[in-house]
Amino acid sequence: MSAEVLPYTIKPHPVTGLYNGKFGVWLFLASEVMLFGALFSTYIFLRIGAPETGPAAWPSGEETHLSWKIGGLNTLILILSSVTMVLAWVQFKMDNFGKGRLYLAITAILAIAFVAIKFKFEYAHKFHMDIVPSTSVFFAIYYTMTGLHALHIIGGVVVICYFIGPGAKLWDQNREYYTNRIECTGLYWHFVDLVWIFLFPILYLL
Amino acid sequence: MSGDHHHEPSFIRKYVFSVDHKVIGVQYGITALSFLFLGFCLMMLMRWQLAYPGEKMPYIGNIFGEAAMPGGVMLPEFYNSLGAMHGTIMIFLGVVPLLVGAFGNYVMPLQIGAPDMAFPKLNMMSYWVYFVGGVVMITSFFVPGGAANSGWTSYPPLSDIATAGQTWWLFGMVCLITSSLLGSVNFIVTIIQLRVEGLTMFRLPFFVWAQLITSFLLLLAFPPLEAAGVLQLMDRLAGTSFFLPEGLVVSGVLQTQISGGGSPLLWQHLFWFLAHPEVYVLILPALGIVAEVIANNTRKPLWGYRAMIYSTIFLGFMSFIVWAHHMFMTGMGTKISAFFATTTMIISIPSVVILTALVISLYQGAIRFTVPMLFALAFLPMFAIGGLTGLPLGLPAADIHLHDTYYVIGHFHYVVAPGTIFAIFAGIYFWYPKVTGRMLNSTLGYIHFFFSFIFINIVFMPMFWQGMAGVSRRLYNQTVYAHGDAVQSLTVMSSWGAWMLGLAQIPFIINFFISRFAGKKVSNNPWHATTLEWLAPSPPPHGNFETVPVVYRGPYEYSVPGASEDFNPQHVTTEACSSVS
Amino acid sequence: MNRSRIIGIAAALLVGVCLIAPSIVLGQTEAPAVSGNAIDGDYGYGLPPMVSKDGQRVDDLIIIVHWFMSALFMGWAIFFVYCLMRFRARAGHKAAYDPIKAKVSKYSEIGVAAFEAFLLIGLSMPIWAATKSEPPPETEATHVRVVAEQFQWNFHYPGADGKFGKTAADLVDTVDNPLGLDPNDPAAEDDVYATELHLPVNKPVICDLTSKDVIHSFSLTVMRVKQDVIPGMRIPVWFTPVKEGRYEVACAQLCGNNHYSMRAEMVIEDDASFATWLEEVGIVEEFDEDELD
Amino acid sequence: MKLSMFTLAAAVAINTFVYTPTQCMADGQNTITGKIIFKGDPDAYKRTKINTSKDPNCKKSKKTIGSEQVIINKKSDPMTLRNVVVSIKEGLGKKAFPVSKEQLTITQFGCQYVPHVLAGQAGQELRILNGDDTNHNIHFLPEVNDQYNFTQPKKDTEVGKVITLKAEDPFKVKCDVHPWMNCFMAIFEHPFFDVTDKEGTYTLAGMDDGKYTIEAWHEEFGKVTAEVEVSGGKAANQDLTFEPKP
Repeated sequence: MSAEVLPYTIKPHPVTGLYNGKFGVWLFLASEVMLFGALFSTYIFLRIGAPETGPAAWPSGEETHLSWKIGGLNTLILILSSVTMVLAWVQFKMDNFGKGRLYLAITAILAIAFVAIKFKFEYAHKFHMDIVPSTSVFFAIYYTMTGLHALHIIGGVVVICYFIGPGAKLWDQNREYYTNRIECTGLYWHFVDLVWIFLFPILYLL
Repeated sequence: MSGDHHHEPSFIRKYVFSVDHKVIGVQYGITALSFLFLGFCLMMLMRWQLAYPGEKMPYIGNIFGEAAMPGGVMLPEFYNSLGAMHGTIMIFLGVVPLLVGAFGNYVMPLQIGAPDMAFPKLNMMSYWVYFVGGVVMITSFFVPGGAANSGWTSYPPLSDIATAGQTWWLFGMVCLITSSLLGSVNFIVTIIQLRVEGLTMFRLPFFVWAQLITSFLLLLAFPPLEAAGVLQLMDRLAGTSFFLPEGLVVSGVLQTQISGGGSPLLWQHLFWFLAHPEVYVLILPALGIVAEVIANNTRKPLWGYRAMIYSTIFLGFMSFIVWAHHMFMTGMGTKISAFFATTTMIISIPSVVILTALVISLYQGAIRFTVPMLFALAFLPMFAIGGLTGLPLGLPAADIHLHDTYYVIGHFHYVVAPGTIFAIFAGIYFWYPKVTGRMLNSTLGYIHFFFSFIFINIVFMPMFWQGMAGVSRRLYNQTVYAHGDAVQSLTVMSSWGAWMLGLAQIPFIINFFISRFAGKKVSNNPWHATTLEWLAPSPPPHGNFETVPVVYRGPYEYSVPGASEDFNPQHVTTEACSSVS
Repeated sequence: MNRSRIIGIAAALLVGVCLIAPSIVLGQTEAPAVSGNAIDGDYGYGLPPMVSKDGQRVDDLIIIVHWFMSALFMGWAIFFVYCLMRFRARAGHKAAYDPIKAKVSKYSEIGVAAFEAFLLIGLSMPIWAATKSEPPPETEATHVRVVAEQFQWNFHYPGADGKFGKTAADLVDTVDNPLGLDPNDPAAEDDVYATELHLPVNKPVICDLTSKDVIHSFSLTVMRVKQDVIPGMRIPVWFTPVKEGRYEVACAQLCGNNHYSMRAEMVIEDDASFATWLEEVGIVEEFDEDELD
Repeated sequence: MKLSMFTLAAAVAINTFVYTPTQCMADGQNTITGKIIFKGDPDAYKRTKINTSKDPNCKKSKKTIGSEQVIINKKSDPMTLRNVVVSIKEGLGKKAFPVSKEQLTITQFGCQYVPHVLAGQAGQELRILNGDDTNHNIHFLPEVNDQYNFTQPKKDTEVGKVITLKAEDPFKVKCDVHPWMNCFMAIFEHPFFDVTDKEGTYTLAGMDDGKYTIEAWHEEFGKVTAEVEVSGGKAANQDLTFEPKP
C-alpha cells in the first residue's frame, strides 16, 4: 500500500464507523448548530428584552404579516424534499442510477419551489408593503434567519444539481464513493430541513 | 489512485494552489509570520504616541498621510484604528494561523503518521479563504475613514456607527471564521481517522491532543461570532437594530432612522462566547509545542501526561461557560457574577495542573539548553505570570478597580505574547530542520532569545503597575488624567522596551532566511526525538513516509532503562530498541 | 555553544540596564499635559488615593490576592530555577525514566483551589454584594443622574424638590438642552445641569447611569467605582465619599475618537459649599459682545 | 511659529469682524443689497457666556466666549440680525457658474468656530484650522455631503485639513469634544450668496438682468424669501424681516 493513499475516504473507519466525509459533514453540522443556535439565542434574548407595549413591542398574530399557510406549505415542501432525498440515496445504494437521479431532480425542484415561494410570495410581498429589515427587530430577525436559511437551501440546490449533472461522472468511476457523497449531501439537507422546522413555529406561530 | 499520481506537478500546483499539507503549512507560516510582524509594527507606532503624546513622530511620521498623521502627529482615530487592527491582526491573522494553520497543518499529520490531511482540497481552501480575509483586513486601512477603530472587540453601538472600515473588518472576520471552521473540521477528522496502526489516543503526542481540543473549540465557538458578525453587518448595511436600543442621540442628533429594540449587550454575549474559548485556542497549541520541546530536551517522559490531557479536555469544556467574566462591569447582579466568577476560578485549576506537570517534568531530567528549549523554558514563568494575574481579574470585586485598565493588557499579553509567541519561536527553532533539512544558527538563536526575553518583560511588566494606578486601556493620551500622568514614565519604559524588542527580532529574521540556504544540513532526527515526524525524511516528500509506520509505544519514551539509546522512537519495535547499538 | 550563551547573556543584560535607566529619566522629564485645576491626592506607582467608604475593601482584596500570587510564584520559581541548575545536561548525568511520586503537587493544587474558593466566597462576593446589590436607602442619599455622551459627562441634579424632571431623547440639543429635559414638566423647573460632579462628603451617593449614544464606562478611580454605561439601560451605582477634594471622572470604555478626552472633574465638599454650588451653577451670565478680548 | 500665530490672529480678527464671503466670478452687472431686520423682543434672545471650564485650554486662546445662535444688533433701528445666509433661490435658470478658486477657511479659536456661519460655493475648497491648544473633533451633520468626523489635535494653524463640499442647504457642524461648539455651512451651486455681518447687511453681486427670488436663512428663525427685479447695473435694495412669534 502506497503511503500516499488517504485511508477511509470510502470505507468506514473500524472504530468510529464513519468514512472521512461523513465524519466531516457531522462536524460541519455541529458548527452549523452553533451558528443557528446563536441566532435562535438572539431571538430569545431580544424577545425576552422587548417591552410589553409600545412600538418596540414584539408583534403577534396579524402584526407579523406572516401567513402560516404559506409557511406551512413551505414546511410540507421541505419535508417532502427530505423524503425524496432519502429515496434518491436508497436508489443509488440499490445500484439504480436512473431512479436515484430522478429523485435527486425532484428534490432540487422542490427546493427551488421553496425558495421561489419564499421570495415571490413572502419577501416581495413584504417589500411591497414597505416592510424591510429595518422596520423592527422582529423583521430584522425574520429576514436574517430566513435569509440565511434560504442561502443554505440555495447552496444545497447547487450541490444537488452538481451531482445530477457534472458530478455524476463519479458514478462510473466509483459507485460507492458517489453514493457516499449523496449520503453526505442528504445529511446536510436534513439539517437544513430541521432548521426550518424550528424556524417555522418561532416566526409564524408563536 | 495509481502510478500517474507521481508525475511532477506544475509550479502553481506545487507551491501556490497546493493540496499538500506541508506546503499549506509553510504558506500559513510565512503569511502568518508576516502578519505577526505587521501587527507588531502597528504596536510600535502606537507606543510612540503613548510615550510622547502629541509629538511629531521622527523619521517616519510623514509617510502616513494627512488623514492619519498630519504633520507627523498621530490622530486619535488613527490611534484607535491601530489599536483595533493590532488586536485583530495579532489574534486572528497572526497567532491562530501560526499555531493551528502552520504548526498544526505541518506537524500534526506527520505526528500521527498520516500521508496528508483528511481533506486536502478543503485544506487548500481554508488557507486561501484566510488569505482573502487578510487582504480584506489590510485593504481596510486604505478606505476613507481608515480601518476599523472600535477596538478588536467591536462593541456596538460604537461599531454600528463607525466608519466604513468596520464593514470591511466584518467581511474580513467572516472570511477568517470560515477558514477556521473548514480547518477545524479537517483537523478533527484527520486526528480521529488517520492515525496509523498502534497509535491509540493515549499514545498521541500532547501537541496532537492540544490541536484536537483546539479544533473543537474553533468548531463550536466561532459560529456564534459568525452569527454576531452577520447581525452587525445587517445593522450597518440594512439598517436593522439588533444592537441598538431606542432613542439613541448621536452627536446631538436623534437617530430616527433606526427602529430600536435591540441590545448592545447581545453583541458582548455572542462575542465573548467565542472570544473566551479563543483564549484557549491561543494557548493550548502553545502548551502543546512547549510540552514537545520540554520532553525532548529533558530526555525524560512528560510528568502526568494523562493528567495533562484530562485537564486540556476539561479546559475545553469549561471555556464555554466562563465568557461573562469579561462583562462583570455591565451591570450584572450578584448571582450571575458569582456563577461566572466560580467557573472562572474552576477553570484556573486545570491550567495550574498543566503548568505544574510541565515544571515537574524538569525534575530529574537532563536538561539540554538548546534554543527551542530556552524559549520553552522562558514560556513557563511568563505564562505563570499571565495566569496568576488573571486571578484578581476573575474576582469580581477586585475587577472593579482593575477592569479595562493596563492590568488587563499586561495580563493577557503575558499569556499570548511572552507566552504563546515564545512557544511559537520554540516551535520554529524545533521544527525548522524538519521543514528545511537545515538547522537554524544557534548563536543567532541565543542572541534572539536573550534579548527578546529581557525586552518583552520590559514591555509588559510596567503595565501591571500602570493598571494598579488605575490607567485605562485604549487611551490615546493617558497624561490627561492625574493618575495617568503620574505613571507616564512607565509608558516610556514600555515603549522603549517595545522598540528594542523590535530590534531583537533582527537576528531571527536574518537567521530564518539565511539558514534556509546556509544552515547546517541535518539528518532526519537531529534532536533525537521519539515522535513520528522525525521518522520522515527532512524535508518530507509528498506523502510523507516511505512506508506506513506502525507505532509500538507512547510518545515520550526517553531514557528508558536498558535501552541502547536515551530515546525509543514510537515506530521502532521493542527488540530493536534494546539490540541496536 | 556555551561561550555564545555567556556572550548573549552579558550583552543582553548590559543593553537592558542601559535601556531602563534612561527611559525612566526620560519619562520623568515629561511635562504635564493639562493646565487646569489641580487634582488632589498623591498619585504614583501603587494604588491611587482612596477616598470612599467601601473602597478599602476592594484594595484589601487586591493586596491579599497579590501576596498570594507572589507567594505562589516565588515558590514555583524557586523550584523551577533549582531544576534548571540541578538537572542540566552534563557528563555523567542521566535523566530518570520513572516519574517522581511526590504528592506535593497534588496538595499544592488543592491548596490553591481552596484559597481561590476562600478569596471568591469569603472576600469577593460580599464586597460585590455590598457595592453592586445593596443600595443605600434612597432618603439618605444624594441622587445624581449621570448622562454619558461622546465625549462628555453630563450631571443632572434633581434640585430642591428632589425629583428629576422628565427627559426625552427628541428634546436633546447639545447647546440648549443637553439632557433633553421636558420644559412642561413642573419637576424639571428646579433641576440643575452641570458638567462637573459635585458631591457632599460623608453622605452616600447614588448615581443613575445612562448613555445617549454608545457604551461608556463611569470610572471613579479614587472611589474604586467602575460601571459600564450602556445605552438603553439605566444602571445605578453608589458609594460614600469620605474626603474633600477635587478628583477625576474617567471614561474606561472605548467610546470613539476622543475617548481619552472624556474626562470630568469631581468635587467632594462639605454640605454648605455643596448647597451654594447647586444654587450658583445654573446661573447663566449675560454675554456682552463689546467686552470681547 | 510666531509669525503663523500672528497671521492666525489676523485671520480670526478678519473673520470675526469683517467676514464677507467672496463672490467675484459672476460676470453680470447687477447687485442686490439690503438688511436683515429683526422684529421682536431682543431680551428673549440674550447672548450668554459659555462655560468652558470642561477644557481649561480653551481659555488660553480667548477668555470669554458667548453664545452665537442669535446675535441682534440692538443699536441700529430697526434692529438687524447677524449670521443670516442670504442667497438667490430662483431665477438663475440652468446657468452654470465657474467655481471660485479662493479657499474658504474655518478656524477653531477659543473653542468656537470662526465664522459661526459659513457660505460657500460647491467645489470650493474649505480649509479647517485649529488655533487652540487642544484637540477638536469636527463632526459634520449634513444630508448630502459626507459625514466627516475627524479630530484635529493641538494648534494646526498652517496645514489644516482641506475638504471640498457639495451644494447643500445649511447644515450643522459640531465639535464632539466641546458640546457647545457648533457652526453652520451653506453651500450653493452659484456664487450669489452672503452672510450678514455685524450690521446685518448683505450684498449679492454680479447677476444678469432678471427677476430673482432671494432667500434668507437663520439657524433659529428659519427662512424668509422675497422677490427682486434687477436690471441695468443698478443696485436694488431689498430688506428681509424675521419676526419670531413670542
